[in-house]
Amino acid sequence: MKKRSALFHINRKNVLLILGLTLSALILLITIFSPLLETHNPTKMNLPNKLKAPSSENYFGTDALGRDVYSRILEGSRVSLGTAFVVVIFSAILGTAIGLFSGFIGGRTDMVCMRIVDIFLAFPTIVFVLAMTTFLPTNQLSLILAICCINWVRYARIARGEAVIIRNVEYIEAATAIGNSKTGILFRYFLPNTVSKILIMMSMDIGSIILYCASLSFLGLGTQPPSPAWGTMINEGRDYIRNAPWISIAPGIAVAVTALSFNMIGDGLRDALDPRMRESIQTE
Amino acid sequence: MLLELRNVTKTYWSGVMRNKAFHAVKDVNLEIGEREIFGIIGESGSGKTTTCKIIMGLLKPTSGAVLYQGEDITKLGKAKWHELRKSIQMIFQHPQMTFNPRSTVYSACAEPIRIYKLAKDADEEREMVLGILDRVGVSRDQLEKYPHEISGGQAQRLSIARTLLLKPSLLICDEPTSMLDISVQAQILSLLKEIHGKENLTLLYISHNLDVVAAICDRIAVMKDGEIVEMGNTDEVFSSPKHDYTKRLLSARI
Amino acid sequence: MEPVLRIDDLCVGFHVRDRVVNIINHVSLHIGENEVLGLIGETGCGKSVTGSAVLRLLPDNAVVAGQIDYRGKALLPMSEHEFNRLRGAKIVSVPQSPSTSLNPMMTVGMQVEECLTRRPDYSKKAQQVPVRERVQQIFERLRLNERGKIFRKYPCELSGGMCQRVLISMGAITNADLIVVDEPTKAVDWILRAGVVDVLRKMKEDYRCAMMMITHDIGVARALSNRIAVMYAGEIVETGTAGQVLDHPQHPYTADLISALPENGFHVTEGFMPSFEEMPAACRYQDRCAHCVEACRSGKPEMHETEPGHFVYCHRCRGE
Amino acid sequence: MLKYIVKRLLVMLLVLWAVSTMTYFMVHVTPGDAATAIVFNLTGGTNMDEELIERINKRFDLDKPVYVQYFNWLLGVFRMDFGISYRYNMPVMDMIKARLPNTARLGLTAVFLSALIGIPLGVLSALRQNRLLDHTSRVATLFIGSVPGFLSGLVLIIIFSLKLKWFPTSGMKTAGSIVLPAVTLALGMVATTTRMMRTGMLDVLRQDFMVVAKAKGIRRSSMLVSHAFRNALPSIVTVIGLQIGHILGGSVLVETIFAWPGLGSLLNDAVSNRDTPMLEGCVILITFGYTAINLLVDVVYAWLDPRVKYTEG
Repeated sequence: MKKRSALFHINRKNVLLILGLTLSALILLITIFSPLLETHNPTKMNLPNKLKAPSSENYFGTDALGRDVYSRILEGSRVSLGTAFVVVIFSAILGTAIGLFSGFIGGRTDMVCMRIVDIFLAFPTIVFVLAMTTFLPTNQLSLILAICCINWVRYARIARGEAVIIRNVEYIEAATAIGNSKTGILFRYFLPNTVSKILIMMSMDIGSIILYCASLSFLGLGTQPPSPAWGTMINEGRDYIRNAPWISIAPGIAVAVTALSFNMIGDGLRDALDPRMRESIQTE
Repeated sequence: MLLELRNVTKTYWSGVMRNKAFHAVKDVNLEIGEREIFGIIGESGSGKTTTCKIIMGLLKPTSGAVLYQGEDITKLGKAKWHELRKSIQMIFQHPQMTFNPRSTVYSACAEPIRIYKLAKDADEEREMVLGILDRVGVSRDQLEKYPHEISGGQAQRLSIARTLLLKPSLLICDEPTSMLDISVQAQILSLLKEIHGKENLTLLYISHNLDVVAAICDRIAVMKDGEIVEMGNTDEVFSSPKHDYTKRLLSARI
Repeated sequence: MEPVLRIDDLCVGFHVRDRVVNIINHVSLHIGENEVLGLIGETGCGKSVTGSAVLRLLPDNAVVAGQIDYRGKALLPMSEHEFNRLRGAKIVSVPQSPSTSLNPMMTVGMQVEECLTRRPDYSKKAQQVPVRERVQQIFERLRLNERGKIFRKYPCELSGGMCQRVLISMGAITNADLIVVDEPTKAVDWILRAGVVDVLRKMKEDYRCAMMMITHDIGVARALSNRIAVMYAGEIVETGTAGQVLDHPQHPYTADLISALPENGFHVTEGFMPSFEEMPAACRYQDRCAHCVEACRSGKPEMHETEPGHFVYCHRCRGE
Repeated sequence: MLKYIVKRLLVMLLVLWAVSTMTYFMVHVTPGDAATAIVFNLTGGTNMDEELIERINKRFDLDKPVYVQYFNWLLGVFRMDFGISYRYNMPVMDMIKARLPNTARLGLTAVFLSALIGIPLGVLSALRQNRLLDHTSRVATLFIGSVPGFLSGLVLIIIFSLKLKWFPTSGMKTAGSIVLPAVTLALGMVATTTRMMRTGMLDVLRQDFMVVAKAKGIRRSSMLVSHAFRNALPSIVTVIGLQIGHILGGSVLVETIFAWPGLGSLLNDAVSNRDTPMLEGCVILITFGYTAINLLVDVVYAWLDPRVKYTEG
């Protein structure tokens, strides 16, 4: 019997999802094997051949200190993707747990949790992270911590919304009637029915975290020079934009392509999991 | 006497200072004997579903007692209720909505076995599930399907099968056939009648459809706005209704 | 005299993935002047699709063949613009589920008034009675009390029963020739069901219009219809006057359906309707029919007239 | 309806108090003494004499216990007075008052631009679902949505100010200088606007009452306007509400690239200079603005949707 799970209904027409999956798989592979693919030592300065245009020797040219942009992008990919995955996974787990729990319990605890969520939601992400990093040492870890503190809230809100809907559906009463314990219902009924929405959000979120991370390192937070981060590389290239645009454009494209591939997965997943998208015979 | 309801009341408070009271169920008294099919007639909002939920322990009554085999079950703790669940079971109005959309027909049916550990291993569990599903007439090719992929009739049979696994002595049916077609309704009603006969089961049948209640119930109670306005043997109530609401119901028969 | 509606050999199929699944299979029926035809059938037999085919409301992946005539004029070849002059004026629909068929953002009165005022061929001058007045009259006649106030209320403020009556008043206000009513009593309470039947009966008498009553509720069909057509698995299996079909049904399916009613002792017919993807060739009721003979499994039955006006689609009833 | 607004106002006040407290303690847990940081900033670390630090402590009353400082500060917040900026030695509020209109102007132009493109594009691609326009718009917005704001800013600078010399690269001197920052900010939002408009419109078009409207044979124009669009209106309001959140966040970035003298770049400077009062002022202004706008969006949403107006109210 072919295991046909209602969670994933990937048919060949879902181009976006397949394209997104292949692209992001490719990027993940490049990130993992980036040390092998690097042609130069990303942090070694080589002043004589600074600001060289992209050539066979340096695929994406060199920056103001003569370092090879191509190798630095590879190095930077580990930081950027690593941060995105850590942040997304952490905030998805924390947010969904709190959201589901507060939606499931309801009453006063739900009200309190939602007010806390409202407080965090009052801060635009970048503003909150900027405020947070003032008292933290400026390195990648504090950047991750700061984004995690604000990002779990979006998951909490979605998970709580789903939990409130599920709580009123008949099968929860039937589940209690058949003898399920409260925790049994939370894990066997609430969680599986929210997971598809959370998955869609996670894939979209990876894209936006990569963008936030790049923006924040552009503003000088996160990993400090000389170790490369895509955002700082773009910032460093700003003064040479006129005659050496590749210093900023190359990492910029790297950010864009990575974010694009995960956004594609998100869009494709939404089509795959949206029940209305599936064809059905309208007899009635 | 299997089940007794004594002055059961359920009141919901609303309004800013919690002063506006709404009595979903007002001072209901009811006795249901062993192996009886007792019917409750009432329109939506008459409190019949609230009464079911109170008996099932899904809702706590504001006041009054629910005696099951002489013991007041509204005061029981969680552990006692876990045991009691096996003997009081319920089937619902929307069959497809009674099951977790993420689990297959097989795992939905196996759920009570897993919760109460009725089977030692997977093979025995599969045997029990296949046996009970044959008993209620759910065909084998439905096992791996999801609730939204099977028909209303099949889903209601699955719901009945699931309750039978726990060998209940009281089965509450909350309008099980109102969403079904006439031929499917006939199949479900005859299945209920058959298991009532064979499994010495007491049925509490809730419906707003007089024809169905007349066809299947021995004794009935008529509920309006949370109160029982009339009670008695089905033929008596139908032939000589006393309360004018019952008269109105009977005259509304097309 | 041309009947108000004549459907000849109608076939409707839907493009699903890469093939066409046929739902309606050679359906023919007619509705005369000021006559109510009850179209009875269970969920999934295609009765609503027939209704939608008449109103041309089928989704884009539908394939329609055959002929639908309104007073002699063929409807299918008409252009959308041309057909729109009839739809909503002469041919009107009272849809199913009142909770989702009303626009939540628009007042109830406006949605009824719109049936007249927002049509391309509407002219203010030509109205003898101002439209707002007519809407109030309709609301009053359908006992949507609180006369004045109901007009400005939103659907979310009304009960299911009141929304149902608003839908019916949308059909009534246009003085249409043919009204297609779809499942007026689906999942409706007992007393309310009687109320809906009264309202429809009053509408039938007041407006002298023809009606196609689509329902799975035999009681409603008996109370309102002059003639009844019974549908099973996309085919009409029996047609005749209400008395003929309900009191002495000829087709085995109709007989089983009536004996399955609770008041007739809910006699059980085993099995269930085959799905449209794997439909048996010859007679579609063969697997569940108690009187099934060899002929039923081999050849397609024809419509036989067992008594004047009473047609049965079955081998056994060759009118002996 | 009024009850709904009052309830939301009370919640908002609570949120604002909590937000300001959180900002205060977040920012005030600065390692090392604040006074030394100021002196270091002013003198560039040359002569760190004790007497100067002592005077600064007295002047900004940094020597009092924490809760007293917090309490005075909170009173200040009510009077919208955030004290004196360490860096510019001017009242924080005056700086903010000067910069706020610039951010507002930039933000509103960006919202206008993204609404102008996003809403019609979303509606059209919903009406022509799965046809050419729908697919192209989805892929295009997906691409634009994935490009980081500062990259698109830089690219626009290269093309329009360096190569074509149409617009200045930065600052606010000429009228044209608002175009590039506004477009950059708007680009970031077009993706979400179009996507949310499209889903909102699709949900409406799928409803039963659209089929009923078709069955009434009413004019296509009134079907689109009074049925489809009227039901999609609340989702437009939510989309615009979301965008404003995006502006307040995004402006920090765009204003830094284009040296646009707005609240965003002020906040960025405050962070790099560790100018605590300025930082607090900016953060609180932004969050208050954001919460107020969210409340406004919710109220307009409730007013537009009778289901919320009559049940919640």
